[in-house]
Amino acid sequence: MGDPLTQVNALATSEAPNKEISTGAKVLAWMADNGIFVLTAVLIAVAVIGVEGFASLQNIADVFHRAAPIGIVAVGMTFVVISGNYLDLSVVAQVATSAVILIAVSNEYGYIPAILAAMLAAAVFGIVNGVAVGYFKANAVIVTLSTTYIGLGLLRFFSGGSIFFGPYESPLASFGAGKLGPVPYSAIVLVIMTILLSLLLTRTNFGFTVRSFGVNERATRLGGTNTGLVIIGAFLVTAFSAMIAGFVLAAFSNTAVSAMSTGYDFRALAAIIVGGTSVFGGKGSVPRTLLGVVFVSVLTNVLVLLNISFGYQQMALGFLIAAAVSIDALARRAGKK
Amino acid sequence: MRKSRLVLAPAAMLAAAALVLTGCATEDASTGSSDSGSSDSSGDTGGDTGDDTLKVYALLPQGNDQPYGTTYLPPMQAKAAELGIELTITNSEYDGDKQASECEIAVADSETDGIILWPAIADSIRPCLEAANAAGIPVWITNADVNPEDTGLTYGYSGTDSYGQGAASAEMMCEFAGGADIGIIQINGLTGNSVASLRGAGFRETVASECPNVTILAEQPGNWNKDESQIAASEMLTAVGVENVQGMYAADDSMVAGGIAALEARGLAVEDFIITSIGNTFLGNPLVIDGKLDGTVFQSSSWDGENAVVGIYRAMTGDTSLGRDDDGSVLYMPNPKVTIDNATDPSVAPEW
Amino acid sequence: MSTPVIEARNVVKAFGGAKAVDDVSVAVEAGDIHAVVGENGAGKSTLMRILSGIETLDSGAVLVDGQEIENSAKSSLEAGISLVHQELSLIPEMTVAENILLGSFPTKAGVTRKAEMKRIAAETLKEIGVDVDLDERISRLSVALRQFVEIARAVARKPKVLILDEPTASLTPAETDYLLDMLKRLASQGLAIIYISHRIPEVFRICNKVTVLRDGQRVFVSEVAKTKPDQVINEMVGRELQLGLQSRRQANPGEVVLAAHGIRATGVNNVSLEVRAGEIVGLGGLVGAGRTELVRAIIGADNRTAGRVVLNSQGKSTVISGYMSAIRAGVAYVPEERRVDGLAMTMAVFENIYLPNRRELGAGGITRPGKMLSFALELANKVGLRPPQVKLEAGQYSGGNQQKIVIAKWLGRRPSFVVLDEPTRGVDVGAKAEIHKLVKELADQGTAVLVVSSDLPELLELADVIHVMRDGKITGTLAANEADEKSVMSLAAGEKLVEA
Amino acid sequence: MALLAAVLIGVLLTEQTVFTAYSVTLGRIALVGLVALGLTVVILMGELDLSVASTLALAGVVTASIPDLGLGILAGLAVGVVVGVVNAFLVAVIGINSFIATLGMLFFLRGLALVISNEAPIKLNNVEAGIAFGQPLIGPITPRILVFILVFIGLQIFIARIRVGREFLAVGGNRQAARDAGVPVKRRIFTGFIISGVVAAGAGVMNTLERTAADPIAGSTVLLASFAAAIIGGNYLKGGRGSVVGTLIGAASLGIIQVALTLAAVQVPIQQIFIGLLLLVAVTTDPNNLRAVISSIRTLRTGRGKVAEPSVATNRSTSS
Repeated sequence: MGDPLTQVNALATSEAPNKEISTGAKVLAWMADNGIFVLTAVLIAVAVIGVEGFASLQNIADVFHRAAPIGIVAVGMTFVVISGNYLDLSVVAQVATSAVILIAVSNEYGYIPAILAAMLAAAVFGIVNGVAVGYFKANAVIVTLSTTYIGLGLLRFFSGGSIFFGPYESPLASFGAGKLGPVPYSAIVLVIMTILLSLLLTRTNFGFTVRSFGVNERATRLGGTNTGLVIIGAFLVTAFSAMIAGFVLAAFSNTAVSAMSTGYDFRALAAIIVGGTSVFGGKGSVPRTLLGVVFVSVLTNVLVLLNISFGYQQMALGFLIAAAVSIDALARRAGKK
Repeated sequence: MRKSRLVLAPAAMLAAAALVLTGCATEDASTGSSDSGSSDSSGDTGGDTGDDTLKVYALLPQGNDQPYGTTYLPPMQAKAAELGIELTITNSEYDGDKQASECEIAVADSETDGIILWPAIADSIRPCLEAANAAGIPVWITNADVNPEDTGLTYGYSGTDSYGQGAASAEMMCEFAGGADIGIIQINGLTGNSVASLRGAGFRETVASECPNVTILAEQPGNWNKDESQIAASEMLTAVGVENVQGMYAADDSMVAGGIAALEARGLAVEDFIITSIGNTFLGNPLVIDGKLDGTVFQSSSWDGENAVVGIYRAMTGDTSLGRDDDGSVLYMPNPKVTIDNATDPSVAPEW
Repeated sequence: MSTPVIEARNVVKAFGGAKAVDDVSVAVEAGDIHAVVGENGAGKSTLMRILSGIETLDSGAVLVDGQEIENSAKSSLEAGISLVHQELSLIPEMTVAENILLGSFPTKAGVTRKAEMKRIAAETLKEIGVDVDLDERISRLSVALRQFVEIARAVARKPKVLILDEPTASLTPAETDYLLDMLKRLASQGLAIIYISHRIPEVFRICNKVTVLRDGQRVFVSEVAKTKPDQVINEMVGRELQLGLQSRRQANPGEVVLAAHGIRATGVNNVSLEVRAGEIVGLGGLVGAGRTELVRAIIGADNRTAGRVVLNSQGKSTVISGYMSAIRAGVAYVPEERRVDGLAMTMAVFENIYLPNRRELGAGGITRPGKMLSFALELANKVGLRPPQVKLEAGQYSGGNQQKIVIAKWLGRRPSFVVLDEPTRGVDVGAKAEIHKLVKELADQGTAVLVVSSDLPELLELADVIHVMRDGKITGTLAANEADEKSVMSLAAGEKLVEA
Repeated sequence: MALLAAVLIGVLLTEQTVFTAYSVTLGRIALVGLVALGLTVVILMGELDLSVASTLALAGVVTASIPDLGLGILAGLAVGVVVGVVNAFLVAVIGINSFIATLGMLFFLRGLALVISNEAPIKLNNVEAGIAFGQPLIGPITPRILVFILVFIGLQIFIARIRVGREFLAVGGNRQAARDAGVPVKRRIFTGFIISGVVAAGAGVMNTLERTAADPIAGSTVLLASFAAAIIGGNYLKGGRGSVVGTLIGAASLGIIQVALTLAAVQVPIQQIFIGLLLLVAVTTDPNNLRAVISSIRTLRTGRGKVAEPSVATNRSTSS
């Protein structure tokens, strides 16, 4: 039992009761909590002024296209992160599985069976991850790593790994291509998911226990919570979001292949973190994650518009993650003084 | 330790399940690869039983995780079965170090009679070849050839010429452009992937030499993905201005499909653009027939998989020896250019 | 009057505007045991952390032997100031020897010299008269032993000044006696000791000077011989307050609410007990006697290997199989480790209070912020949370207030059976009295209460019946009228008391 | 662990080649194991380093892009030092959670590797030297394996006997306490990240030498595998508990199983499924098993059941 002692010591200094905070510190604290808003605003402003074509309707649609699938994954994965379980690597397998199932099965038997099959797969992913982490107290990183292997392995074993495509004219395809003004349907799905999941996290007992678990697992359990179920819930939310991301992706490209979601794990995590959700658990929110996704998508979009090569794009992304969080950390520190 | 005892039961069950699974898996694998039905190849380690059937390692950088690999494997396994070869297939996911380790395993296996090698990274394959030679195991290269200086260490090569494919696609681009000054955008494969860079270079350099009137306005990776290519293409169009773009090249059909989708999403008349690609796949072929994709380069995964086995068989049976001197030690895959004129020709029927 | 070994001159330290230590001066001479007392949040710990250089001071100075020292952990250590922390600050996965010498491993060319290390460690343990396996990992030691290793570490540095912050908070009376004698011995060898405690009797037993802090300021300093406990306490709380001590309530027990039979669990060996409505049952004994293990087994927070627990409330009786069923049946549990098991420190007070009550308040699984707040506020006032700002983070409150929050969140459920494990450990005098009052009120309203406490006066004040445990068994049961410190201790410690 | 042992026995029975050709197996273990060893010291301090794989790739690229081999190798290792310093700076000085800081580095370094290499593999200037490096040195032992063993022994001694390394446990187990006790926590964090950086870079340099070329996207499969090895080996991600030996065992189990499955000609997807299930079972069945085993052995050896009787109070631990 190493951590009780550590936790206690971490709190050793929190002695005096509520101290009134100076206004200067208030501003810094606000910066610490809202740095990402500022950063995103600045980035967009710069892009609008400095980058030709950024503000065009078409390009806005492209940004949304970038944001939608990864964003839907990220808002869901936020639950796992807030519950203090680092991340869910298996979203890579989950997105691909749901996309392949949707197209492959719908080609044969129509959409309803396809969607049901995909939901079943998502449920299995969520429950296996959740049980292993929630009840067996296994490390989430390794559990989800293993379910990634298993999931992709099964998918490739049964699908043979082939690329599947839907009929040229299909409801799915037209949904994938559909727009409301400049806003693709997929982006609307993202917004709806954000609102729903945000409400789930902040306005329900389930969401409450997820946050509470992230802050103090033992106190949450002794407060009369079946913590195992909470964790299963968090992983199920992630799994179903990943499933919907898979649908959106399949609709957009009207094709599905097991390799289509490579890299979604850390890209989603990056968005969550840039959004300001703490990987220590407890702190964070779904809208923040959306903001993080927007930030990363706009950044990538701008770099492509400037015809910056992939290498530099990665460097920029990495640098901005570090920078964003550094500002955050420094401001927080200053806020304390 | 109360907890650990509590979890042991399900754990044991899971473990059992896993072992059973691999049990049958092993059978699937070996029956899939050899009709001589030595189903528990994991069992025989003496080496004496393996004499009638030839044991060959196929060290590939992709398999069921990529569409091409998926359609490459069955013909390969069928041919192996036909020739009484027992195949062990690995997939290094384009990780050169992993493949090198798999190569060491193949060389260390006392039963190995031959190695089919699809280099993950051509530059890094030399040690593997030397080790195999030291062990007297013939190596046949497939799909992507080794560097010229290393060819002497191999028994032969069958497959495409990735650079050549890029070049062929470029030639079509030049032809269709017909001397007119046009600007195009280029969608590449996965960054850092050797096929991607070879095709890219092939196209780029051929355009530069053959038809300087065609200018590449922008390049971005599409990572072999339709969706990512569509976004990248659309963003490139925005960046350079649609009015300046008259053509597009993508390193494979999935990506060109994305590019075309990007044009359509803007309500542009795809027919007005000169578009070339590589593959002539199930995705690309219909586009050619529809007149959207002006030209693509046919690549036959079945030819590729089959001839890899044919090649190593000839090497093992002494029909061809070390080096590339004797004829038939280099089998180039015919890479016919596919346009609307021959798109329905059975000889170029899509395979993947 | 010789120059003091250690002296703090007009020390000031502020956190985000609020002054935790406000112009405080303290001087301690060799051989002195100087008590620094005050309620939680009075600034004691902060002052001590400044003396030991862990906390930087805003203004003022720290002098050792009349020389001002630089304000850093390193220079304080070198100057010979050693702090024994309030929270145990040992490394769970390191051995006793390593912990004692942490930060000052004997090395040869960077390589730790294990033999030398163990020699020094053994020497030190001998000096303070405690015997522990030097190779044992801390994570496998009892709380009490950890406390002694903690002290050994401080002593091993051969300090001039030894600062102890609430060293007896987690010790039983026997262990406390032992510790106090040890300190007297060390002082007699010329060590200057600063002793921080809530336990006034201890102060009057071993200290010869006392400084009282209130709200970060020094409000009182005196020779111990020249003052009285009541005076010190009044200076601490800054208001006349008649302590509830000895004011035992008139209990009239009703029906049996909780009946536990033949409980067996790790550290618990076949224990049976009953708690009646309106009755406060006390569990006495030394740390490690199995009291916490017993109560956790009874309410199902930990697995029991044998035994049956029945809870009778509102006419229906429930067999308690697991913790969940216990909660639903009307059990409330105020755990020993407040910060680890009791509260989500970085969550707001109202959120902490909401946790066990969410099913009742959040019908249909939907949270209703307005309801959460009003509900929490009501309870906060009921338990006398000061200030009653339920939107503040729990971690921002002092120990006493934190304990009130833990109690508040359970009161919301109107429990029929309440378990309190060390309810006032590390809680200041004022809050302690209030908590005692709350517990008594609970019982008066007909709640069955089970209190585990190592604080004998507390046990004697609250309990109507006291079960004393040793080695996982109940070794004796005393009615309120026949119980006194001696009788409880002899049952608790058995022959061991003689050694101590 | 018990499960892994069972599987290993199974392997021993069915695939002797795994052990007859042990140098191959060792090579495979070293591939991931080396990085995992470096990672372990960081994990012991309760920190994480997600940048190891990218460091590996970047170090290789740098080595290959410098004509002079000796210089290249030094430069490659220097990359490790620099990365370690930057990581540690972000964590210890600026105060970012290492999980995030190194995630940023993961992207940044990979990008840098691609930029330097111009997005294509770089061939080693002196191929012969590279091939020579790949040759067995003592018996079938290649320099890589030798380095791996030496690094293992070195780190084991460092953590177990060297003061600085020993204090890593304190930094991970109870940071505030370590600080209060005068342990220079920041300096320890720097040391730790530099170690993991240099070890990862070393792995990258060796790969480059052995393969005679550097791949900017190398190590794509290494990052998660090395974490798996460390955690299966019983290292506690929150720090303060774990061992280099554990990591070795974890890496060995994974490596051996992979080699065995390949020799057994198991289909690749099935291999994935099997290894996945194995990981899942291994991690769900008490991750601290190893630790438990070790401590029980200790108890047996010392003959003492628990703590010696102190003169005050009983000694039964209350920390349930």
